[in-house]
Amino acid sequence: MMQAAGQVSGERGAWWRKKRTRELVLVTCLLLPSLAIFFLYRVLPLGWNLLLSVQYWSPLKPPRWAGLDHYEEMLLYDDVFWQSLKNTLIFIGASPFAIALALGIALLVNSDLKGAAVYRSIVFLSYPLMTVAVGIIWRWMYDERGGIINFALREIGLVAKPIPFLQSFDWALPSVIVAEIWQVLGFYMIIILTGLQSIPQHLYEAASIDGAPRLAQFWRITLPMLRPSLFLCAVVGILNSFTSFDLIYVMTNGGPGHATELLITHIYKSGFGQTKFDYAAALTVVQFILLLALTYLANRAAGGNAGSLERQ
Amino acid sequence: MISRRALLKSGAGAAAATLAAPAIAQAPKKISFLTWNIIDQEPMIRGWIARFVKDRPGVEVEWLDKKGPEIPVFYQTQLVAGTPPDVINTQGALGLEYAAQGALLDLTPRLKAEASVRNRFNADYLSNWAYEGKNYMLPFYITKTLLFYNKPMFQKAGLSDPPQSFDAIIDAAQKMTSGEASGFLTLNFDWLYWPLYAMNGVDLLSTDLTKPTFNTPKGIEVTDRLAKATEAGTINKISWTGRWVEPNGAFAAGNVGMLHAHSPAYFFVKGQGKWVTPETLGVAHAPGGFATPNSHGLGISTASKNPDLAWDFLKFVTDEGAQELGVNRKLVTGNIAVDTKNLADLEKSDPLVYSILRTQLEHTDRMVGNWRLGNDSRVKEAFWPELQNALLGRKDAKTALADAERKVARELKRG
Amino acid sequence: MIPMRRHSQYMRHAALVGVSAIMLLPFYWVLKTAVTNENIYAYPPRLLPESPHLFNFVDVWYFIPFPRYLLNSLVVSVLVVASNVVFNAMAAYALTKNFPGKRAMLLLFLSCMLIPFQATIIPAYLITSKLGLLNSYLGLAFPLLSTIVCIFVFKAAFEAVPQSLVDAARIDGLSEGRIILRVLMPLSTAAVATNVVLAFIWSWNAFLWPLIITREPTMQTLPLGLARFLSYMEDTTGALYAFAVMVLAPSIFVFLMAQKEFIRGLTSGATKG
Amino acid sequence: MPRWIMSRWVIVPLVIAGFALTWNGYVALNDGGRIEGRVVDASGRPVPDATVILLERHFVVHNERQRTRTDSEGRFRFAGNGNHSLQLEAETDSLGRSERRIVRLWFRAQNITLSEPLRFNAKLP
Repeated sequence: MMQAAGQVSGERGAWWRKKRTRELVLVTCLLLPSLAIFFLYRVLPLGWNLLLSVQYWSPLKPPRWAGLDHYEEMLLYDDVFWQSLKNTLIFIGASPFAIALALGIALLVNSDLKGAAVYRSIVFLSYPLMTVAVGIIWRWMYDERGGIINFALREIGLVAKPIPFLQSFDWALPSVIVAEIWQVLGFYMIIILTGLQSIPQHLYEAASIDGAPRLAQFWRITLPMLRPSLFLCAVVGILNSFTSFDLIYVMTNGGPGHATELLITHIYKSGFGQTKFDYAAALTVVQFILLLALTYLANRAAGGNAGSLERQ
Repeated sequence: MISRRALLKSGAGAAAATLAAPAIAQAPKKISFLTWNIIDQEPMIRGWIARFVKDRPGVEVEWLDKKGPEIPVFYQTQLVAGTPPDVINTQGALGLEYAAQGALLDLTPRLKAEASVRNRFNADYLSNWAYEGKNYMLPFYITKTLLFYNKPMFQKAGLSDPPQSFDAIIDAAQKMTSGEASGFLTLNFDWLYWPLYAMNGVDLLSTDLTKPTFNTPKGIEVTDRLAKATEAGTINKISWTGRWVEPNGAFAAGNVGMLHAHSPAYFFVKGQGKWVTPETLGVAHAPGGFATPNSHGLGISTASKNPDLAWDFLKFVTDEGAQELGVNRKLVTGNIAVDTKNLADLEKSDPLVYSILRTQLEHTDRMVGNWRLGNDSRVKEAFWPELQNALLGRKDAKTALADAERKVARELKRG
Repeated sequence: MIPMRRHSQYMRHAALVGVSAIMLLPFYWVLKTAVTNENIYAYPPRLLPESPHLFNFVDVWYFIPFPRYLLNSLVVSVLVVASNVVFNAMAAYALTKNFPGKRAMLLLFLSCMLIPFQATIIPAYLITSKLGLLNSYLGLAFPLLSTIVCIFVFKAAFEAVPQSLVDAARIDGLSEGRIILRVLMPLSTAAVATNVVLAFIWSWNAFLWPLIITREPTMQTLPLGLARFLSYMEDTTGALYAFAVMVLAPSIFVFLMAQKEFIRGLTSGATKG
Repeated sequence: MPRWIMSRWVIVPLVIAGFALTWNGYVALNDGGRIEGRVVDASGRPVPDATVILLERHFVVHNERQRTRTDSEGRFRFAGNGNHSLQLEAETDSLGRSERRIVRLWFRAQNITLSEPLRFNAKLP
C-alpha cells in the first residue's frame, strides 16, 4: 500500500519519521530487559543511598533532615574513612603491576609456543573460583605456624622467625593484594590476549623490514594498539576494589585494626555492624564518585572512548 | 505467596510489574525463631518446636539459624522490610542495640505480671539486658570470663596457685616466658579483656554512661604495663590481634601459661589440645572475681504479629528447653533451678566442666564490661582500635588513650 | 643463529613453567590439606599428604545437605546464564545501532558497573520483596540476569561481523530478531561462550545476596553452605578444605568444558574486521 | 550418526550420569547397617563376652549409640547403624578398655567387616 512516491518531503518526512521511530522502538524494546534490571538493582539503590545520605535515618524511627552532617563527620572526624580510602587507592594502585605482569605472560603465551594453550588455561584457572574459597585457601597459606609461605621462607633462610602475614599491620594489606592478584591475573591475561591478537600482522612485518628492533616494535606498535584492552583491565582493577569484599571478609575482616579496611568493608561495617545506615549511604556516594573519577581518568589515559572494546 | 511466584514464572518473567492482588489466605498463627549459630543442636530444637506445637493447634514455628557475623545483616534487612523474625537470639550487647533502636519488645510488664517467670532467672544476668531500666531479653545461655591456666607450666615455674592480683598475673607470666612459651593470653572481642582494667579500678564510662573516665593516670599506667609485657613476650601478641581460632589454638598448643577467656573456649581448647586433662588444666576466677559476660539472650521483635505466642514460646524455651540445652551442650542457662540440677549431675560425671561452669555462677555481682549502651558497637569501634595501637606499641599509651577519649566522647554525644 | 631462537624458546618455557607453578601451588595446597586429618597447626607443615584418605569428602556430603545446595546453585546458575545470553545479546545489538542518546546510554551502563552491590543490599531486598520473589530461584537470580561487561563483549563481537552480511540478511526480509539469531549469533559463538562462563562464575560465587534473600535452609546455595561450614568447623579439620575443593570443582569443570570456545571468544571476538 | 553425539557436551554428562547410577546401585545393595568384627587381647587370643561400644560422630562430639557383647570366639555384630563416621571400643572388667578404633565408611549404613580386630593392650589371664 505504498503511497505514490511523487509526494513531496512532508510525506517522505512522515515515512522517514516512521522508519526512525520504528528503529527507536526496536532499540528500546531490545534494551528494555537489561535496562529494567540495571534500573531496579543499580540506579534505584543509588538514588536510595543518595536520599539517605542527607538524612538521619534508622529502620524504625522517622527520618530527619541531616544536610551534610554525614559528609562532615566523614571528612573531619572519621579517620577510619581516611585509612580505608588510602587502602582502597593502594588496592587500585596495585592493579597496574598486575596488568604489567599479565602483559608479560600474555606476550609469552601469545607466541607460536607449543602448549601455549595449556599455560593459558592454567593461568586462567584461578579466576572462576569462588572468592570465599580462595580467601580460605590463602588465609591458610599465610598461617604463621602451618602455612606453606612461612615454611618456604624459613627453608630458604630468608626469614628467621615466621612472619604473621595477616596479623601484622604492615604485611596484611600486601598479602591480601597478592591473593587478589593471584585470582584476577588470568582474567587480565585473557583480555590482553584479546587485544594482542587484534593487532594486524602487517604492522610488524613493515617494522621489521625497516629494521626496527623488537623493543621499539613493542613500544610503538604493540602498546598503543593495546590501549582498549588496557583500559578494560584498568576498569576491572577499579571494580575489584569492591568485588574483592568477600576475600577481605574471609581473610582478615578488615583487621588487624583497620590495616586492610577498604571503603567497601567500611561501608558494610558501618551499615550492618554499627546500624548506621545513613552514614554508610554517604560513604557509598563518596565511593561511587571516586570510582567514577578514576574510570574517567583511566578512559582519558587510554584514549579510548566509552565503548572500551570498540575497535579504532 | 506461592501462587504469586508461580504466576510470575509463567508470566512475562523479567518484565514483572508490581502485582496488586495480595494473596489473603487464612495463614495459621506463625512465628519465626532466629538462633545464633547453634546448628549442631538441630535435633533438640526441632524437638522443642514439635512439643511446643503439639498442644497448640494451628500454630507453626519456623526455625532459622545463621552464623554470628551474618545475623546483623539478615536481621536488619528483615527489620527494614518489616518482616523481622518474631523471636531472636543475640550474643553480648547486640540485643541492647536493637532494643535502643526500638526493634525489641519491652518485656518488663510481662515479667512483672508473671513473677514466677522473673524469679526463674539469675537476677544479675537478667539485668544484663536491661536498657534504661526496662528488660528486653531473657537469658538463653550465659557465659562470663574466667582464668584457665596450664598447671604443668605453673609447676615448672615454681608457682602453685593462680594469681590473686594484676601484679601477680604479670609476675607469673614473666616467670613462664621463655623462647616460644609466653605467660598470658586473653580474648579481646566484646570487651572480654576489660577485667584487666576493672581489677585496677579503671572504668570505661561514668556511672551515668555520659562521660569517658578511662583516661586517668592509673588507666595510662595499666595500658603501659600491658604494652611493655606484650613487647617482652610475657603477654602473647595474639591476645590483641587474634579473635577466636588463633588465641584458643595457641593456648591449646600448650606453650601459653594462662588464658583469660569465657567458658565456651574450654571446648575448643579441649578439642585441639591433647594435653588438656582435669589434672593439667587449672580453672580460677580472674583476680578480684571481675568478669565480662558474653551471654546469649532471647528477645521478641516489636513488629511481631503474634507477641503473646512469641512470649509463650520464650517461656517454653527458657524452661523445658533450658533443661535439655544445659545437658546437651554442657553450659549454664541462667535458669536457676535447671543450673543447680545440671551442676549437681556434672560434679560427678565431669568434674573439670563442673569446676568451669561453677565459676559462671559465682561473683555475678562483679560483672564488668557490660555497660547498658544503645550504641555499644560504635563506642567499641571508637575505643578498641586506639587501645590496640597502644598495646601493640604503635602509639604510646598517653596519646592513644587521649585519642580514644575524644572519639568515645563524640560517639556518646551523638547518641 | 638457530640455537639463539631455540634458546629463547627454552627461556620462555622456563618462565611459563615458573608462573604455572605459582598459580597451581594453592590448588595443590588445598587438595593436600583436604585429604589428610593431621593436626594442621603442626610445624613444619608436610609437603606430601601423610596417610591420605577421602573420607573428609564423605563427611562434607553428609554434614550439610550438599546435593540440595548443589541443585539450588545449579538452577540459579542455569537461569542466570540463559537470561544473560538473551538479554545481553539484545542490548548489545541495540547498542550497535546509532540512536540519539547512545553515548549517554553507554555512560549510564559504565557508571552502573561502578555501583557496589554490597551497598545496595537493603533497597534491592525491598524491591524484590515488592515483586514477591523472596525465597525463590527467580529472586536469587534476578539481580544477575544481565551484566554489563558481557554486553560489551557481545557489542564487540557484533561489530566484528561485516556490515554487508547484516544488510544482505535485511534485504532478504529477515526480521531484526531473526537477524540476531540467524546471522549474528552463529558468527559470535565464542562471545556466547564468554557470556556463559562469566555469568556462571558470578552467579555460582554469589555470597551476600543469597544470604539475604533465602529464609529456609532448603533454598540456600553452595557459598552459604561454605559459610555455615566455616562457622561450625572453624577450619580446624581437613573437612573444611574438602568442602572448598567440592565447591571449586564445578567452576573449574564448566571452565574446562567451555574453555576452547571461551578462549577463542575473548581472543577473536573483537578482531578480524 | 549425527556429529553432536560425539561432542563432549553429551559424552561427559552421560559418563557422570552413568557413574552416579552405578554408585547409587552399589549403595542400595550394601546399606544394611551391619558391622562385624573380632576382639582380641594383646597376644591375639579372642576375648569372649567383652562389651563393645559403638559411638557415632555428631559434629565434633562422639555420642554412644549401641552396645553389644562378643560371642565365645570374640566376634561381635552391630545392626542398624545409620552413620558414616564411627568409633568402636571394647571393654571387659579384667582387661579394662581397648584402643578406640575410628571407623570411616564410604556412605551411611555401609555394611563392613573390620579387617583389623579390636586389640586390648593387656593379656588374658
